[in-house]
Amino acid sequence: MLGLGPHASFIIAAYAVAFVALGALTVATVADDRKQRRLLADLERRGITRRSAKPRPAATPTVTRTAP
Amino acid sequence: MTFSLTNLANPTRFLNFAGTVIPWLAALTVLLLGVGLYQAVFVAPTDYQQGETVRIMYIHVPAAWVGMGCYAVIAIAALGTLIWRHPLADVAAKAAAPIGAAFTFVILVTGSLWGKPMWGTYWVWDARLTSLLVLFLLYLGLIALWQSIEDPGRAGRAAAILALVGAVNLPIIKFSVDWWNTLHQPASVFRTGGSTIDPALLTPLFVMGGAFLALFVLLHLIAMRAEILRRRVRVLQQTQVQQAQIAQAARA
Amino acid sequence: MKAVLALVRRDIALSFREGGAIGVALGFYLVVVAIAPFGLGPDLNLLARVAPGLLWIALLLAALLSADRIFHNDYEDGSLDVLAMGPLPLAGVAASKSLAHWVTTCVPLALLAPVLGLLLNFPIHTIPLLVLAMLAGTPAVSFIAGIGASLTLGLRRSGLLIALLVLPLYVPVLIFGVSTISAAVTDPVRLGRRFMLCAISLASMVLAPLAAAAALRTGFR
Amino acid sequence: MNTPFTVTLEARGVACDRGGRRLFEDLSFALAPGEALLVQGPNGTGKTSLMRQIAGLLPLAAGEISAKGAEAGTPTAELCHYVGHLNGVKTSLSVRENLTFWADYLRGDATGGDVNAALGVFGLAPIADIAAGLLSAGQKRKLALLRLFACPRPIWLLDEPSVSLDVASVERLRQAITGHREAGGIAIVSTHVPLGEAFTHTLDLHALDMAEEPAP
Repeated sequence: MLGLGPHASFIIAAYAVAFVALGALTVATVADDRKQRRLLADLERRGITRRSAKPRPAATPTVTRTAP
Repeated sequence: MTFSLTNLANPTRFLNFAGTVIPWLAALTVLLLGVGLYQAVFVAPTDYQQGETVRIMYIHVPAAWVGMGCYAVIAIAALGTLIWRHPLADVAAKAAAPIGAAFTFVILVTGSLWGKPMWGTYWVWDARLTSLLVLFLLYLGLIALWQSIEDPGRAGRAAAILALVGAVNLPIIKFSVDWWNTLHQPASVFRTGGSTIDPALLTPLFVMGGAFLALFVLLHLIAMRAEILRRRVRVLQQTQVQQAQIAQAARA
Repeated sequence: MKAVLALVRRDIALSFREGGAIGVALGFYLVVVAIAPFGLGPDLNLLARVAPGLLWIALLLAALLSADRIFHNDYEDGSLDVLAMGPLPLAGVAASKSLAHWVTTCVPLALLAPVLGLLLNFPIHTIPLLVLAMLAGTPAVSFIAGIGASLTLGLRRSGLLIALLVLPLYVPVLIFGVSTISAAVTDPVRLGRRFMLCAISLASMVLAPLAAAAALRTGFR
Repeated sequence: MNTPFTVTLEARGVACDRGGRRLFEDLSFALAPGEALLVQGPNGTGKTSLMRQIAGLLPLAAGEISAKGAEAGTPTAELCHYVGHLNGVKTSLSVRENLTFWADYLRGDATGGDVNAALGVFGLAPIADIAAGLLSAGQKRKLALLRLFACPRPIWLLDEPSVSLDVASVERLRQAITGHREAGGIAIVSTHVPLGEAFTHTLDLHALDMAEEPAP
């Protein structure tokens, strides 16, 4: 294989740790993204869309004079 | 830049933009990582002092660039949240924190694995490593704060304040650690850099730097998209609850 | 100004009346320092060497123990709303309450430190300097703790969260605090770093209340 | 106590967002010295939020609230007393200490108001030196309301002030509001208990009727 010299295990370990840590981060990020997209698609399929999510029109209250 | 900023301010436009860019960026990341790793492992010559262990540098140093740059991204996003109230700033900061923490973790571990053969010990309280450890703790604090506050608006502003407090403190921490270090360790044990790096070492370093940068941008875009969608899902679920209430009221 | 005085005086009175808070912090400080030799061994030379660091770290932990209450009680009973409507800007409220925390927590801890120093074979002639260094450095401890307390206002597990958020920010205080005391032991002439400690405290007293006020605003609901 | 107040309070196009939902919008009103506003509406329609917005404790989603006639540069919040659901009473301080603190703190460097006179308003004077923790809910409520008298301010924001008050104290409160109006003060009160003819204006924060919504 490669001649990595006397410290081969450290070099391999460093690359392995970087690979595992960044790989896990990538997998977790992509999985989260997928999950949110699935949830959103699911909600929209059931007819709950952003249009229906539009808040009910807010109250526009008025102040009336009730006494002199 | 102004074009992209004004255009991307709208989350929906951002989602479209992310959807187009992400596949290309993924391809670029894979390409750069492939080339960079090949060069770092097979092509780059060994260092006359450090021997083969110099190969750790090709992940350690680029990770350091990204891990520290990521905090700058968070700090700028914090300004965006507090001053300009940009709708995406808070999303950008929240998405960046775990990525920054992961990269900083890689810096610390690879640094210590590089240190063992070089210094004979896994950890020295070297000024640089120590400051990075503090940076890692700041990332953890930010993530914990985001997870502890339920209301996204308050969480965003609180985290932005903490990020800025950290940004003000980091130089002071770096300075005091430097000073502390000279006090305790008069002889510097560790000198990378200097101006004597062989260009043959530099090319793979920059390719790996580009690869990590591309990986960061890619992950950041994906995480931001996930965060925007998470907030939409939350709103829709709240609507669902309201509609259920209305239906119940109508039946009654 | 009268408002600041009124607020600080009330907070100090409250911490005495509601009792226990100061006692618990002092007891905690005593326990941490007292069990350290069981971990480090009874070698008096070693203990003297690590004493400054140990005293400072235990002080930070003991001070953080009560940090989550800087704003919490006033938040719970509605006082914070009224405080926000006084003539004092919110940063002034944050500063006054951090100052009260310093008086009621950090000052007693700093005054207890010499006694604990004796347990650790700390040289007697440097004890005044130990107390001075702690009095100079601990305002930064209280004011930075105020940021943590305001960020975690009303959250569950706020005490643990404050420690996670705030302890990394204490690195400079710790470094200069410890080195001031060590320098007093080995080299009593060069004490320039005491001024670093004062500088850190002063900067914290000016800047931290601004951050704490901004954080308090996000917590009003 | 009888400082004649000359402050007018004006709200223009105020909107309120809570938990990602808009509670109300485009709310405008103006209150001249001596006028009082009764805020009505079911729970969750924004009565408390409106009070907190005027008190400067909650950001406005739109619009502005301003007070005219006070010394220039005084923030609106400093012209207001806010008595909300929480009393702001420290249980380990005595009744007098609680009130003295708020009077000293809220006045700042200004003068005016009288703690001893204030203690008499709801008849708390006999128990002035007892720790507030021993007081009943109604007495704590009265203590919170005494801030209104210990430090004169032109605008009173009272959120359900009559909760846990007995009939006689509600009557006393009604008189106090009337007295405040006669001195030129403004009062904004939300309450379920009729406080008589104490109000000149009424604001109905009615929720849109849930049943009117089309069922999904």
